[in-house]
Amino acid sequence: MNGEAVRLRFPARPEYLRLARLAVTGVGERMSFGRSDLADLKLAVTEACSNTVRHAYAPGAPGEIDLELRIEDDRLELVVEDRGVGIELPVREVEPSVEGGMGLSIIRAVVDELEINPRAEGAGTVVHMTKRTAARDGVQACAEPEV
Amino acid sequence: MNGEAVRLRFPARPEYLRLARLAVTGVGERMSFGRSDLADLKLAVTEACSNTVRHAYAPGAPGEIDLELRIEDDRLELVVEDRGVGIELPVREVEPSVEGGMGLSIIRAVVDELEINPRAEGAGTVVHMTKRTAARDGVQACAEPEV
Amino acid sequence: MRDLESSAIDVTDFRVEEDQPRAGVVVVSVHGDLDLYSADELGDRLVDAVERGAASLVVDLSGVAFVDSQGLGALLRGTRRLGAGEGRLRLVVPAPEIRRVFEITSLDQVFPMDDTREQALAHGTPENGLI
Amino acid sequence: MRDLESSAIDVTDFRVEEDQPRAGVVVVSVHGDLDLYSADELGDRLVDAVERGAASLVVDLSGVAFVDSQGLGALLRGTRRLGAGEGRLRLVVPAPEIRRVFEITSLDQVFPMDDTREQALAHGTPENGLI
Ligand SMILES: Nc1ncnc2c1ncn2[C@@H]1O[C@H](COP(=O)(O)OP(=O)(O)O)[C@@H](O)[C@H]1O
Ligand SMILES: Nc1ncnc2c1ncn2[C@@H]1O[C@H](COP(=O)(O)OP(=O)(O)O)[C@@H](O)[C@H]1O
Repeated sequence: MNGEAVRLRFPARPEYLRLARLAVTGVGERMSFGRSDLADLKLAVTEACSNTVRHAYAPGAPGEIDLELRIEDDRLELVVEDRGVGIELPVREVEPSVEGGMGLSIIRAVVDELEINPRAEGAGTVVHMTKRTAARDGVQACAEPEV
Repeated sequence: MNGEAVRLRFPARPEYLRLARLAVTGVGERMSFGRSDLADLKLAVTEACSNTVRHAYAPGAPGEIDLELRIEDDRLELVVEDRGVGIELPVREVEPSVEGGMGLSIIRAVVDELEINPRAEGAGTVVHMTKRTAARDGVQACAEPEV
Repeated sequence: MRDLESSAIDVTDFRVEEDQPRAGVVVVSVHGDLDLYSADELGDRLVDAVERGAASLVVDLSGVAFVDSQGLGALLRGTRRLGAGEGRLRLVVPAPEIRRVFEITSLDQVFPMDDTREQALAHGTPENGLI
Repeated sequence: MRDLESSAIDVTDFRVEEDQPRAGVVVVSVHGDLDLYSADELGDRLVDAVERGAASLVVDLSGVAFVDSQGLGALLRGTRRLGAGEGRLRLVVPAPEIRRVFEITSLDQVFPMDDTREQALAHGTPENGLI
Protein backbone atom coordinates (compact mmCIF):
# COMPACT_ATOMS: atom_id res chain seq x y z
CA MET A 1 0.00 0.00 0.00
CA ASN A 2 3.08 2.17 0.40
CA GLY A 3 2.81 5.31 -1.73
CA GLU A 4 -0.88 4.79 -2.40
CA ALA A 5 -3.36 7.59 -1.91
CA VAL A 6 -7.07 7.99 -1.43
CA ARG A 7 -8.72 11.27 -2.37
CA LEU A 8 -12.15 12.36 -1.25
CA ARG A 9 -13.88 15.56 -2.39
CA PHE A 10 -17.11 16.51 -0.68
CA PRO A 11 -19.28 19.55 0.13
CA ALA A 12 -18.12 21.65 3.08
CA ARG A 13 -21.19 20.89 5.14
CA PRO A 14 -21.60 19.39 8.62
CA GLU A 15 -23.44 16.31 7.39
CA TYR A 16 -20.37 15.14 5.47
CA LEU A 17 -17.96 15.08 8.43
CA ARG A 18 -18.98 11.55 9.20
CA LEU A 19 -18.08 10.51 5.66
CA ALA A 20 -14.58 11.91 6.16
CA ARG A 21 -14.31 9.85 9.34
CA LEU A 22 -15.48 6.71 7.54
CA ALA A 23 -12.82 7.23 4.88
CA VAL A 24 -9.98 7.77 7.32
CA THR A 25 -11.14 4.81 9.39
CA GLY A 26 -11.28 2.60 6.31
CA VAL A 27 -7.74 3.54 5.33
CA GLY A 28 -6.37 3.60 8.87
CA GLU A 29 -7.51 0.12 9.72
CA ARG A 30 -5.95 -1.27 6.55
CA MET A 31 -2.69 0.22 7.83
CA SER A 32 -3.23 -1.62 11.12
CA PHE A 33 -3.43 1.47 13.26
CA GLY A 34 -4.76 0.45 16.64
CA ARG A 35 -8.07 1.49 18.12
CA SER A 36 -6.70 4.51 19.93
CA ASP A 37 -4.74 5.75 16.89
CA LEU A 38 -7.87 5.36 14.76
CA ALA A 39 -9.73 7.54 17.25
CA ASP A 40 -6.94 10.14 16.94
CA LEU A 41 -7.16 10.06 13.15
CA LYS A 42 -10.91 10.56 13.19
CA LEU A 43 -10.54 13.45 15.59
CA ALA A 44 -7.81 15.19 13.57
CA VAL A 45 -9.69 14.89 10.28
CA THR A 46 -12.95 16.03 11.80
CA GLU A 47 -11.41 19.11 13.43
CA ALA A 48 -9.64 20.14 10.23
CA CYS A 49 -12.75 19.62 8.08
CA SER A 50 -15.00 21.24 10.66
CA ASN A 51 -12.78 24.34 10.53
CA THR A 52 -13.23 24.48 6.80
CA VAL A 53 -17.01 24.27 7.14
CA ARG A 54 -17.05 26.98 9.82
CA HIS A 55 -14.33 29.37 8.66
CA ALA A 56 -13.34 28.85 5.03
CA TYR A 57 -16.56 29.58 3.18
CA ALA A 58 -19.21 32.25 3.65
CA PRO A 59 -22.31 30.78 5.31
CA GLY A 60 -24.59 29.32 2.67
CA ALA A 61 -21.98 29.72 -0.08
CA PRO A 62 -21.19 26.36 -1.58
CA GLY A 63 -17.64 25.15 -1.07
CA GLU A 64 -15.82 21.86 -1.16
CA ILE A 65 -13.26 20.03 0.93
CA ASP A 66 -10.47 17.92 -0.52
CA LEU A 67 -9.22 15.22 1.80
CA GLU A 68 -6.18 13.27 0.72
CA LEU A 69 -4.88 10.26 2.62
CA ARG A 70 -1.36 9.28 1.62
CA ILE A 71 -0.22 5.90 2.83
CA GLU A 72 3.48 5.58 3.53
CA ASP A 73 5.51 2.79 5.12
CA ASP A 74 5.75 4.35 8.54
CA ARG A 75 2.97 6.94 8.50
CA LEU A 76 -0.32 8.22 7.18
CA GLU A 77 -0.36 11.75 5.79
CA LEU A 78 -3.67 13.56 5.91
CA VAL A 79 -4.14 16.67 3.83
CA VAL A 80 -7.27 18.78 4.15
CA GLU A 81 -7.53 21.49 1.53
CA ASP A 82 -10.13 24.15 0.86
CA ARG A 83 -10.52 27.00 -1.62
CA GLY A 84 -11.95 29.37 0.97
CA VAL A 85 -10.97 32.73 2.47
CA GLY A 86 -7.61 31.48 3.74
CA ILE A 87 -6.26 31.41 7.27
CA GLU A 88 -4.37 34.21 9.03
CA LEU A 89 -0.80 33.00 9.60
CA PRO A 90 0.85 32.47 11.97
CA VAL A 91 -2.16 31.08 13.78
CA ARG A 92 -2.66 33.00 17.02
CA GLU A 93 -2.35 30.71 20.04
CA VAL A 94 -5.39 31.36 22.19
CA GLU A 95 -6.40 29.73 25.42
CA PRO A 96 -9.03 27.18 24.33
CA SER A 97 -12.43 28.11 25.74
CA VAL A 98 -16.12 27.82 25.08
CA GLU A 99 -15.62 30.67 22.57
CA GLY A 100 -13.39 28.40 20.49
CA GLY A 101 -9.75 27.83 19.80
CA MET A 102 -9.89 24.13 20.70
CA GLY A 103 -9.74 22.72 17.17
CA LEU A 104 -6.11 23.27 16.28
CA SER A 105 -4.85 22.43 19.76
CA ILE A 106 -6.70 19.12 19.62
CA ILE A 107 -5.14 18.37 16.23
CA ARG A 108 -1.68 19.18 17.60
CA ALA A 109 -2.24 16.77 20.49
CA VAL A 110 -3.29 13.79 18.37
CA VAL A 111 -0.98 13.91 15.32
CA ASP A 112 2.81 13.79 15.12
CA GLU A 113 3.16 16.73 12.74
CA LEU A 114 0.94 19.64 11.76
CA GLU A 115 1.62 22.17 9.05
CA ILE A 116 -0.78 24.88 7.90
CA ASN A 117 -0.17 26.74 4.66
CA PRO A 118 -2.01 28.87 2.16
CA ARG A 119 -2.87 27.02 -1.04
CA ALA A 120 -0.15 27.21 -3.69
CA GLU A 121 -2.52 28.53 -6.38
CA GLY A 122 -5.52 30.67 -5.54
CA ALA A 123 -7.17 31.35 -2.19
CA GLY A 124 -7.59 28.68 0.44
CA THR A 125 -5.89 26.71 3.16
CA VAL A 126 -3.95 23.45 3.29
CA VAL A 127 -3.76 21.60 6.59
CA HIS A 128 -1.15 18.84 6.45
CA MET A 129 -1.12 16.29 9.28
CA THR A 130 1.13 13.27 9.81
CA LYS A 131 0.42 10.28 12.02
CA ARG A 132 3.15 7.68 12.43
CA THR A 133 2.57 3.95 12.70
CA ALA A 134 6.10 3.35 13.99
CA ALA A 135 5.29 3.09 17.71
CA ARG A 136 4.66 -0.65 17.68
CA ASP A 137 7.84 -1.43 15.73
CA GLY A 138 9.86 0.54 18.27
CA VAL A 139 8.42 -1.48 21.10
CA GLN A 140 9.16 -4.73 19.30
CA ALA A 141 12.76 -3.70 18.68
CA CYS A 142 13.21 -2.96 22.37
CA ALA A 143 11.72 -6.33 23.35
CA GLU A 144 14.47 -8.11 21.37
CA PRO A 145 16.79 -9.73 23.93
CA GLU A 146 20.28 -8.25 23.79
CA VAL A 147 22.21 -11.49 24.09
CA MET B 1 -28.12 18.23 -0.67
CA ASN B 2 -29.67 18.33 -4.15
CA GLY B 3 -26.99 18.74 -6.82
CA GLU B 4 -24.19 17.96 -4.39
CA ALA B 5 -21.53 15.43 -5.26
CA VAL B 6 -18.97 13.33 -3.44
CA ARG B 7 -15.92 12.14 -5.33
CA LEU B 8 -13.61 9.37 -4.19
CA ARG B 9 -10.41 8.33 -5.96
CA PHE B 10 -8.64 5.22 -4.76
CA PRO B 11 -6.27 2.48 -5.94
CA ALA B 12 -7.89 -0.29 -7.99
CA ARG B 13 -7.15 -2.97 -5.41
CA PRO B 14 -9.42 -5.40 -3.57
CA GLU B 15 -8.67 -3.94 -0.14
CA TYR B 16 -10.30 -0.63 -1.13
CA LEU B 17 -13.69 -2.06 -2.09
CA ARG B 18 -14.85 -1.72 1.46
CA LEU B 19 -13.96 1.98 1.43
CA ALA B 20 -16.17 2.46 -1.64
CA ARG B 21 -19.00 0.76 0.27
CA LEU B 22 -18.45 2.98 3.29
CA ALA B 23 -18.67 6.07 1.08
CA VAL B 24 -21.84 5.03 -0.67
CA THR B 25 -23.40 4.01 2.64
CA GLY B 26 -22.49 7.36 4.19
CA VAL B 27 -24.09 9.26 1.33
CA GLY B 28 -27.03 6.89 0.93
CA GLU B 29 -28.12 7.09 4.53
CA ARG B 30 -28.04 10.90 4.42
CA MET B 31 -30.50 10.60 1.52
CA SER B 32 -32.68 8.39 3.70
CA PHE B 33 -32.48 5.34 1.52
CA GLY B 34 -33.84 2.40 3.50
CA ARG B 35 -31.86 -0.60 4.65
CA SER B 36 -32.60 -2.69 1.59
CA ASP B 37 -31.80 0.13 -0.86
CA LEU B 38 -28.52 0.73 0.95
CA ALA B 39 -27.68 -2.93 0.49
CA ASP B 40 -28.42 -2.55 -3.24
CA LEU B 41 -26.18 0.51 -3.49
CA LYS B 42 -23.28 -1.27 -1.79
CA LEU B 43 -23.72 -4.23 -4.10
CA ALA B 44 -23.84 -2.12 -7.28
CA VAL B 45 -20.77 -0.08 -6.35
CA THR B 46 -18.79 -3.12 -5.30
CA GLU B 47 -19.56 -5.03 -8.50
CA ALA B 48 -18.59 -2.07 -10.69
CA CYS B 49 -15.37 -1.40 -8.77
CA SER B 50 -14.55 -5.08 -8.54
CA ASN B 51 -14.79 -5.29 -12.35
CA THR B 52 -12.31 -2.46 -12.62
CA VAL B 53 -9.88 -4.21 -10.30
CA ARG B 54 -10.22 -7.50 -12.22
CA HIS B 55 -10.54 -6.36 -15.83
CA ALA B 56 -9.44 -2.75 -16.36
CA TYR B 57 -5.79 -2.85 -15.36
CA ALA B 58 -3.06 -5.39 -16.01
CA PRO B 59 -2.37 -7.47 -12.89
CA GLY B 60 0.14 -5.67 -10.72
CA ALA B 61 -0.03 -2.49 -12.80
CA PRO B 62 -1.13 0.41 -10.66
CA GLY B 63 -4.48 1.92 -11.59
CA GLU B 64 -7.09 4.05 -9.92
CA ILE B 65 -10.86 4.11 -9.62
CA ASP B 66 -12.93 7.29 -9.60
CA LEU B 67 -16.23 6.95 -7.82
CA GLU B 68 -18.62 9.87 -8.06
CA LEU B 69 -21.87 10.02 -6.09
CA ARG B 70 -24.25 12.68 -7.37
CA ILE B 71 -27.12 13.48 -5.11
CA GLU B 72 -30.31 14.57 -6.82
CA ASP B 73 -33.82 15.19 -5.48
CA ASP B 74 -35.24 11.87 -6.50
CA ARG B 75 -32.15 9.74 -7.10
CA LEU B 76 -28.52 8.95 -6.45
CA GLU B 77 -26.27 8.70 -9.49
CA LEU B 78 -23.21 6.52 -9.11
CA VAL B 79 -20.42 6.81 -11.63
CA VAL B 80 -17.47 4.41 -11.58
CA GLU B 81 -14.70 5.40 -13.95
CA ASP B 82 -11.35 3.84 -14.75
CA ARG B 83 -8.53 4.59 -17.18
CA GLY B 84 -7.94 0.94 -18.00
CA VAL B 85 -8.11 -1.19 -21.14
CA GLY B 86 -11.73 -0.37 -21.87
CA ILE B 87 -14.72 -2.68 -22.16
CA GLU B 88 -15.91 -4.44 -25.31
CA LEU B 89 -19.29 -2.97 -26.27
CA PRO B 90 -22.01 -4.00 -26.48
CA VAL B 91 -21.45 -6.20 -23.45
CA ARG B 92 -22.13 -9.82 -24.38
CA GLU B 93 -24.97 -11.28 -22.32
CA VAL B 94 -23.73 -14.57 -20.93
CA GLU B 95 -25.47 -16.99 -18.65
CA PRO B 96 -24.02 -16.17 -15.22
CA SER B 97 -21.98 -19.11 -13.94
CA VAL B 98 -19.06 -19.98 -11.71
CA GLU B 99 -16.86 -18.83 -14.60
CA GLY B 100 -18.22 -15.31 -14.23
CA GLY B 101 -20.69 -12.99 -15.84
CA MET B 102 -22.64 -12.34 -12.66
CA GLY B 103 -21.36 -8.84 -11.96
CA LEU B 104 -23.24 -6.83 -14.56
CA SER B 105 -26.43 -8.84 -14.18
CA ILE B 106 -26.39 -8.18 -10.44
CA ILE B 107 -25.93 -4.46 -11.08
CA ARG B 108 -28.85 -4.47 -13.53
CA ALA B 109 -31.05 -6.12 -10.91
CA VAL B 110 -30.36 -3.64 -8.11
CA VAL B 111 -30.25 -0.23 -9.84
CA ASP B 112 -32.91 1.55 -11.89
CA GLU B 113 -30.62 2.49 -14.77
CA LEU B 114 -27.27 1.22 -16.02
CA GLU B 115 -25.20 2.74 -18.80
CA ILE B 116 -21.71 1.62 -19.80
CA ASN B 117 -19.57 3.80 -22.02
CA PRO B 118 -15.96 4.25 -23.03
CA ARG B 119 -14.31 7.27 -21.38
CA ALA B 120 -14.69 10.49 -23.36
CA GLU B 121 -10.96 11.21 -23.42
CA GLY B 122 -8.39 8.43 -23.39
CA ALA B 123 -8.81 4.75 -22.66
CA GLY B 124 -11.06 3.44 -19.93
CA THR B 125 -14.63 2.69 -18.97
CA VAL B 126 -17.45 4.67 -17.37
CA VAL B 127 -20.19 2.76 -15.57
CA HIS B 128 -23.13 5.03 -14.79
CA MET B 129 -25.78 3.73 -12.40
CA THR B 130 -28.94 5.39 -11.11
CA LYS B 131 -30.92 4.48 -8.01
CA ARG B 132 -34.19 6.30 -7.35
CA THR B 133 -35.44 7.29 -3.91
CA ALA B 134 -38.99 7.84 -5.21
CA ALA B 135 -40.49 4.50 -4.19
CA ARG B 136 -41.56 5.59 -0.74
CA ASP B 137 -43.25 8.79 -2.01
CA GLY B 138 -45.24 6.70 -4.46
CA VAL B 139 -46.48 4.46 -1.69
CA GLN B 140 -47.45 7.44 0.45
CA ALA B 141 -49.39 8.98 -2.44
CA CYS B 142 -51.34 5.75 -2.87
CA ALA B 143 -52.14 5.56 0.83
CA GLU B 144 -53.89 8.94 0.64
CA PRO B 145 -57.63 8.23 1.06
CA GLU B 146 -59.57 9.18 -2.08
CA VAL B 147 -62.50 10.91 -0.41
CA MET C 1 -30.17 -8.69 11.69
CA ARG C 2 -28.11 -9.84 14.68
CA ASP C 3 -24.41 -9.92 13.82
CA LEU C 4 -24.92 -7.49 10.97
CA GLU C 5 -25.45 -4.65 13.41
CA SER C 6 -21.74 -3.96 13.26
CA SER C 7 -22.14 -2.16 9.95
CA ALA C 8 -21.51 1.50 9.30
CA ILE C 9 -25.22 2.17 9.13
CA ASP C 10 -26.12 2.24 12.77
CA VAL C 11 -24.22 5.20 14.17
CA THR C 12 -25.93 7.67 11.87
CA ASP C 13 -28.93 8.70 13.80
CA PHE C 14 -28.08 11.25 16.41
CA ARG C 15 -30.51 11.05 19.29
CA VAL C 16 -30.85 12.70 22.68
CA GLU C 17 -33.04 11.19 25.41
CA GLU C 18 -34.07 12.70 28.71
CA ASP C 19 -34.88 11.13 32.02
CA GLN C 20 -35.60 12.60 35.47
CA PRO C 21 -34.57 10.03 38.11
CA ARG C 22 -35.33 12.48 40.96
CA ALA C 23 -36.45 16.09 41.41
CA GLY C 24 -33.97 18.60 40.06
CA VAL C 25 -31.78 15.99 38.37
CA VAL C 26 -32.02 15.39 34.64
CA VAL C 27 -30.14 12.62 32.86
CA VAL C 28 -29.48 13.34 29.20
CA SER C 29 -28.39 10.29 27.16
CA VAL C 30 -26.67 10.96 23.90
CA HIS C 31 -26.49 8.46 21.02
CA GLY C 32 -24.43 8.85 17.87
CA ASP C 33 -21.54 11.08 16.86
CA LEU C 34 -21.12 14.43 18.58
CA ASP C 35 -19.68 16.88 16.05
CA LEU C 36 -20.58 20.08 14.20
CA TYR C 37 -23.60 18.30 12.74
CA SER C 38 -25.14 17.43 16.10
CA ALA C 39 -23.55 19.65 18.76
CA ASP C 40 -26.13 22.45 18.63
CA GLU C 41 -28.95 19.99 19.19
CA LEU C 42 -27.28 18.72 22.37
CA GLY C 43 -26.39 22.25 23.58
CA ASP C 44 -29.98 23.40 23.07
CA ARG C 45 -31.33 20.39 24.94
CA LEU C 46 -29.03 21.01 27.92
CA VAL C 47 -29.91 24.71 28.12
CA ASP C 48 -33.57 23.82 27.79
CA ALA C 49 -33.37 21.27 30.63
CA VAL C 50 -31.87 23.92 32.94
CA GLU C 51 -34.52 26.44 31.96
CA ARG C 52 -37.21 23.91 32.81
CA GLY C 53 -35.77 23.59 36.33
CA ALA C 54 -32.88 21.10 36.34
CA ALA C 55 -30.39 21.95 39.10
CA SER C 56 -28.00 19.18 38.10
CA LEU C 57 -27.35 17.40 34.84
CA VAL C 58 -25.90 13.98 34.10
CA VAL C 59 -24.88 13.68 30.46
CA ASP C 60 -24.52 10.01 29.58
CA LEU C 61 -22.08 9.55 26.69
CA SER C 62 -22.10 5.72 26.80
CA GLY C 63 -23.80 5.64 23.41
CA VAL C 64 -21.42 8.11 21.80
CA ALA C 65 -18.71 6.84 19.46
CA PHE C 66 -17.14 10.19 18.65
CA VAL C 67 -16.76 13.64 20.27
CA ASP C 68 -14.90 16.63 18.88
CA SER C 69 -14.39 20.26 19.96
CA GLN C 70 -17.91 21.19 18.88
CA GLY C 71 -19.30 18.49 21.13
CA LEU C 72 -17.18 19.78 24.00
CA GLY C 73 -18.54 23.26 23.27
CA ALA C 74 -22.10 21.98 23.65
CA LEU C 75 -21.28 20.50 27.07
CA LEU C 76 -19.62 23.76 28.13
CA ARG C 77 -22.82 25.61 27.17
CA GLY C 78 -24.71 23.33 29.54
CA THR C 79 -22.29 23.94 32.42
CA ARG C 80 -22.35 27.66 31.86
CA ARG C 81 -26.14 27.78 31.87
CA LEU C 82 -26.17 25.88 35.17
CA GLY C 83 -24.04 28.66 36.65
CA ALA C 84 -21.28 28.52 39.24
CA GLY C 85 -20.96 25.47 41.49
CA GLU C 86 -18.81 22.45 41.04
CA GLY C 87 -20.00 19.09 39.90
CA ARG C 88 -23.43 20.16 38.83
CA LEU C 89 -22.87 18.68 35.40
CA ARG C 90 -21.42 15.17 35.54
CA LEU C 91 -20.54 12.99 32.60
CA VAL C 92 -20.82 9.25 32.09
CA VAL C 93 -17.89 8.31 29.84
CA PRO C 94 -17.01 4.60 29.79
CA ALA C 95 -14.95 4.68 26.56
CA PRO C 96 -11.25 5.54 26.84
CA GLU C 97 -11.25 7.11 23.34
CA ILE C 98 -13.91 9.60 24.38
CA ARG C 99 -12.29 10.26 27.75
CA ARG C 100 -9.08 11.11 25.94
CA VAL C 101 -10.70 14.07 24.19
CA PHE C 102 -11.47 15.58 27.59
CA GLU C 103 -7.94 14.94 28.81
CA ILE C 104 -6.32 16.51 25.74
CA THR C 105 -8.29 19.70 26.31
CA SER C 106 -7.96 19.62 30.13
CA LEU C 107 -11.74 19.56 30.29
CA ASP C 108 -11.43 16.55 32.57
CA GLN C 109 -10.75 19.32 35.14
CA VAL C 110 -14.12 20.90 34.38
CA PHE C 111 -16.36 17.87 34.03
CA PRO C 112 -16.41 15.17 36.70
CA MET C 113 -16.59 11.81 34.92
CA ASP C 114 -17.88 8.38 35.87
CA ASP C 115 -17.93 5.03 34.14
CA THR C 116 -21.60 4.33 34.78
CA ARG C 117 -24.80 6.24 35.26
CA GLU C 118 -25.26 4.67 38.68
CA GLN C 119 -21.93 6.08 39.86
CA ALA C 120 -22.82 9.51 38.53
CA LEU C 121 -26.17 9.52 40.31
CA ALA C 122 -24.60 8.40 43.60
CA HIS C 123 -22.59 11.57 43.95
CA GLY C 124 -24.81 13.76 46.09
CA THR C 125 -28.25 15.19 46.61
CA PRO C 126 -29.99 18.06 44.91
CA GLU C 127 -29.82 19.91 48.27
CA ASN C 128 -26.03 20.30 48.27
CA GLY C 129 -26.04 21.41 44.66
CA LEU C 130 -24.21 18.28 43.62
CA ILE C 131 -25.87 15.47 41.85
CA MET D 1 -16.56 -0.52 24.49
CA ARG D 2 -20.20 -1.65 24.65
CA ASP D 3 -22.40 0.64 22.57
CA LEU D 4 -19.46 1.80 20.51
CA GLU D 5 -19.30 -1.56 18.76
CA SER D 6 -21.62 -0.20 16.12
CA SER D 7 -18.76 1.66 14.47
CA ALA D 8 -17.30 1.02 11.07
CA ILE D 9 -14.25 -0.59 12.58
CA ASP D 10 -15.61 -3.98 13.42
CA VAL D 11 -16.50 -5.51 10.09
CA THR D 12 -12.94 -5.29 8.79
CA ASP D 13 -11.44 -8.51 9.88
CA PHE D 14 -12.46 -11.30 7.60
CA ARG D 15 -12.45 -14.59 9.45
CA VAL D 16 -13.42 -18.16 8.67
CA GLU D 17 -14.00 -20.69 11.43
CA GLU D 18 -14.47 -24.43 11.14
CA ASP D 19 -16.39 -26.87 13.25
CA GLN D 20 -17.20 -30.56 12.84
CA PRO D 21 -20.47 -31.31 14.66
CA ARG D 22 -20.51 -34.92 13.39
CA ALA D 23 -18.48 -37.18 11.12
CA GLY D 24 -18.46 -36.02 7.52
CA VAL D 25 -20.17 -32.70 8.22
CA VAL D 26 -18.16 -29.51 8.44
CA VAL D 27 -19.65 -26.17 9.47
CA VAL D 28 -17.77 -23.18 8.08
CA SER D 29 -18.68 -19.86 9.76
CA VAL D 30 -17.81 -16.72 7.88
CA HIS D 31 -17.35 -13.32 9.52
CA GLY D 32 -16.91 -10.03 7.69
CA ASP D 33 -17.50 -8.88 4.13
CA LEU D 34 -17.38 -11.43 1.35
CA ASP D 35 -15.99 -9.74 -1.75
CA LEU D 36 -12.98 -9.84 -4.09
CA TYR D 37 -10.75 -9.19 -1.10
CA SER D 38 -11.86 -12.24 0.86
CA ALA D 39 -13.58 -14.64 -1.56
CA ASP D 40 -10.50 -16.70 -2.44
CA GLU D 41 -9.81 -17.36 1.21
CA LEU D 42 -13.30 -18.79 1.68
CA GLY D 43 -13.17 -20.79 -1.57
CA ASP D 44 -9.83 -22.32 -0.56
CA ARG D 45 -11.16 -23.24 2.85
CA LEU D 46 -14.22 -24.97 1.39
CA VAL D 47 -12.17 -26.94 -1.12
CA ASP D 48 -9.72 -27.83 1.63
CA ALA D 49 -12.50 -29.08 3.93
CA VAL D 50 -13.78 -31.40 1.17
CA GLU D 51 -10.29 -32.68 0.47
CA ARG D 52 -9.88 -33.50 4.14
CA GLY D 53 -13.02 -35.66 3.98
CA ALA D 54 -16.12 -33.51 4.44
CA ALA D 55 -19.10 -35.09 2.66
CA SER D 56 -21.40 -32.18 3.46
CA LEU D 57 -20.78 -28.52 4.21
CA VAL D 58 -22.83 -25.98 6.11
CA VAL D 59 -21.64 -22.46 5.39
CA ASP D 60 -22.93 -20.15 8.09
CA LEU D 61 -23.25 -16.57 6.78
CA SER D 62 -24.87 -15.16 9.96
CA GLY D 63 -21.78 -13.06 10.59
CA VAL D 64 -21.57 -11.72 7.06
CA ALA D 65 -22.75 -8.18 6.32
CA PHE D 66 -22.03 -8.19 2.60
CA VAL D 67 -21.78 -10.72 -0.25
CA ASP D 68 -21.10 -9.97 -3.92
CA SER D 69 -20.58 -12.08 -7.07
CA GLN D 70 -17.07 -13.00 -5.98
CA GLY D 71 -18.44 -14.37 -2.72
CA LEU D 72 -21.03 -16.35 -4.65
CA GLY D 73 -18.20 -17.69 -6.82
CA ALA D 74 -16.40 -18.97 -3.74
CA LEU D 75 -19.52 -20.85 -2.61
CA LEU D 76 -19.95 -22.33 -6.10
CA ARG D 77 -16.34 -23.59 -5.94
CA GLY D 78 -17.26 -25.41 -2.74
CA THR D 79 -20.37 -27.02 -4.27
CA ARG D 80 -18.46 -28.05 -7.34
CA ARG D 81 -15.71 -29.68 -5.31
CA LEU D 82 -18.31 -31.66 -3.38
CA GLY D 83 -19.51 -33.08 -6.69
CA ALA D 84 -23.02 -34.04 -7.79
CA GLY D 85 -25.76 -34.56 -5.23
CA GLU D 86 -28.33 -32.12 -4.00
CA GLY D 87 -28.21 -30.33 -0.69
CA ARG D 88 -24.70 -31.30 0.22
CA LEU D 89 -23.79 -27.65 0.71
CA ARG D 90 -26.36 -25.78 2.78
CA LEU D 91 -26.24 -22.13 3.75
CA VAL D 92 -27.31 -20.37 6.93
CA VAL D 93 -28.54 -16.94 5.82
CA PRO D 94 -30.67 -15.08 8.36
CA ALA D 95 -30.31 -11.60 6.79
CA PRO D 96 -32.77 -10.64 4.04
CA GLU D 97 -30.16 -8.39 2.35
CA ILE D 98 -27.80 -11.33 1.93
CA ARG D 99 -30.59 -13.68 0.87
CA ARG D 100 -31.53 -11.19 -1.84
CA VAL D 101 -28.15 -11.59 -3.56
CA PHE D 102 -28.87 -15.31 -4.00
CA GLU D 103 -32.37 -14.60 -5.29
CA ILE D 104 -31.15 -12.02 -7.84
CA THR D 105 -28.74 -14.56 -9.29
CA SER D 106 -31.15 -17.52 -8.98
CA LEU D 107 -28.56 -19.20 -6.81
CA ASP D 108 -31.29 -19.77 -4.24
CA GLN D 109 -32.09 -22.67 -6.62
CA VAL D 110 -28.59 -24.06 -6.11
CA PHE D 111 -28.04 -23.51 -2.41
CA PRO D 112 -30.62 -24.67 0.12
CA MET D 113 -30.86 -21.95 2.78
CA ASP D 114 -31.89 -21.92 6.42
CA ASP D 115 -32.26 -19.21 9.02
CA THR D 116 -30.26 -20.98 11.72
CA ARG D 117 -27.45 -23.44 11.97
CA GLU D 118 -29.70 -25.82 13.90
CA GLN D 119 -32.17 -25.96 11.04
CA ALA D 120 -29.36 -26.59 8.55
CA LEU D 121 -27.95 -29.45 10.63
CA ALA D 122 -31.38 -31.07 11.05
CA HIS D 123 -31.68 -31.79 7.34
CA GLY D 124 -30.38 -35.30 7.03
CA THR D 125 -27.62 -37.72 7.85
CA PRO D 126 -24.22 -38.17 6.29
CA GLU D 127 -25.44 -41.59 5.08
CA ASN D 128 -27.95 -40.20 2.61
CA GLY D 129 -25.48 -37.66 1.34
CA LEU D 130 -27.53 -34.83 2.74
CA ILE D 131 -26.56 -32.90 5.78
N1 LIG E 1 -9.78 26.21 6.89
C1 LIG E 1 -9.71 27.43 7.51
N2 LIG E 1 -9.96 28.55 6.78
C2 LIG E 1 -9.91 29.76 7.36
N3 LIG E 1 -9.61 29.96 8.66
C3 LIG E 1 -9.35 28.90 9.44
C4 LIG E 1 -9.39 27.58 8.90
N4 LIG E 1 -9.08 26.72 9.91
C5 LIG E 1 -8.86 27.47 11.00
N5 LIG E 1 -9.02 28.78 10.75
C6 LIG E 1 -8.80 29.91 11.70
O1 LIG E 1 -8.05 29.43 12.78
C7 LIG E 1 -8.70 29.76 14.01
C8 LIG E 1 -8.42 28.73 15.08
O2 LIG E 1 -9.10 27.51 14.78
P1 LIG E 1 -9.46 26.49 15.93
O3 LIG E 1 -8.26 26.25 16.78
O4 LIG E 1 -10.03 25.28 15.29
O5 LIG E 1 -10.55 27.21 16.84
P2 LIG E 1 -11.99 27.78 16.46
O6 LIG E 1 -12.34 27.22 15.15
O7 LIG E 1 -12.89 27.31 17.52
O8 LIG E 1 -11.83 29.26 16.45
C9 LIG E 1 -10.15 29.91 13.65
O9 LIG E 1 -10.84 30.75 14.52
C10 LIG E 1 -10.09 30.47 12.23
O10 LIG E 1 -9.97 31.87 12.28
N1 LIG F 1 -14.13 -1.76 -15.95
C1 LIG F 1 -14.00 -2.71 -16.92
N2 LIG F 1 -12.96 -2.66 -17.79
C2 LIG F 1 -12.81 -3.61 -18.77
N3 LIG F 1 -13.67 -4.64 -18.95
C3 LIG F 1 -14.74 -4.74 -18.13
C4 LIG F 1 -14.96 -3.79 -17.08
N4 LIG F 1 -16.10 -4.13 -16.45
C5 LIG F 1 -16.57 -5.25 -17.05
N5 LIG F 1 -15.75 -5.63 -18.08
C6 LIG F 1 -15.97 -6.77 -19.02
O1 LIG F 1 -17.33 -7.18 -18.94
C7 LIG F 1 -17.42 -8.59 -18.71
C8 LIG F 1 -18.65 -8.93 -17.87
O2 LIG F 1 -18.50 -8.50 -16.53
P1 LIG F 1 -19.30 -9.19 -15.36
O3 LIG F 1 -20.73 -9.29 -15.73
O4 LIG F 1 -19.03 -8.41 -14.10
O5 LIG F 1 -18.73 -10.66 -15.23
P2 LIG F 1 -17.26 -11.16 -14.94
O6 LIG F 1 -16.49 -10.01 -14.40
O7 LIG F 1 -17.42 -12.24 -13.94
O8 LIG F 1 -16.73 -11.67 -16.25
C9 LIG F 1 -16.10 -8.94 -18.04
O9 LIG F 1 -15.74 -10.27 -18.27
C10 LIG F 1 -15.12 -7.98 -18.70
O10 LIG F 1 -14.66 -8.49 -19.92
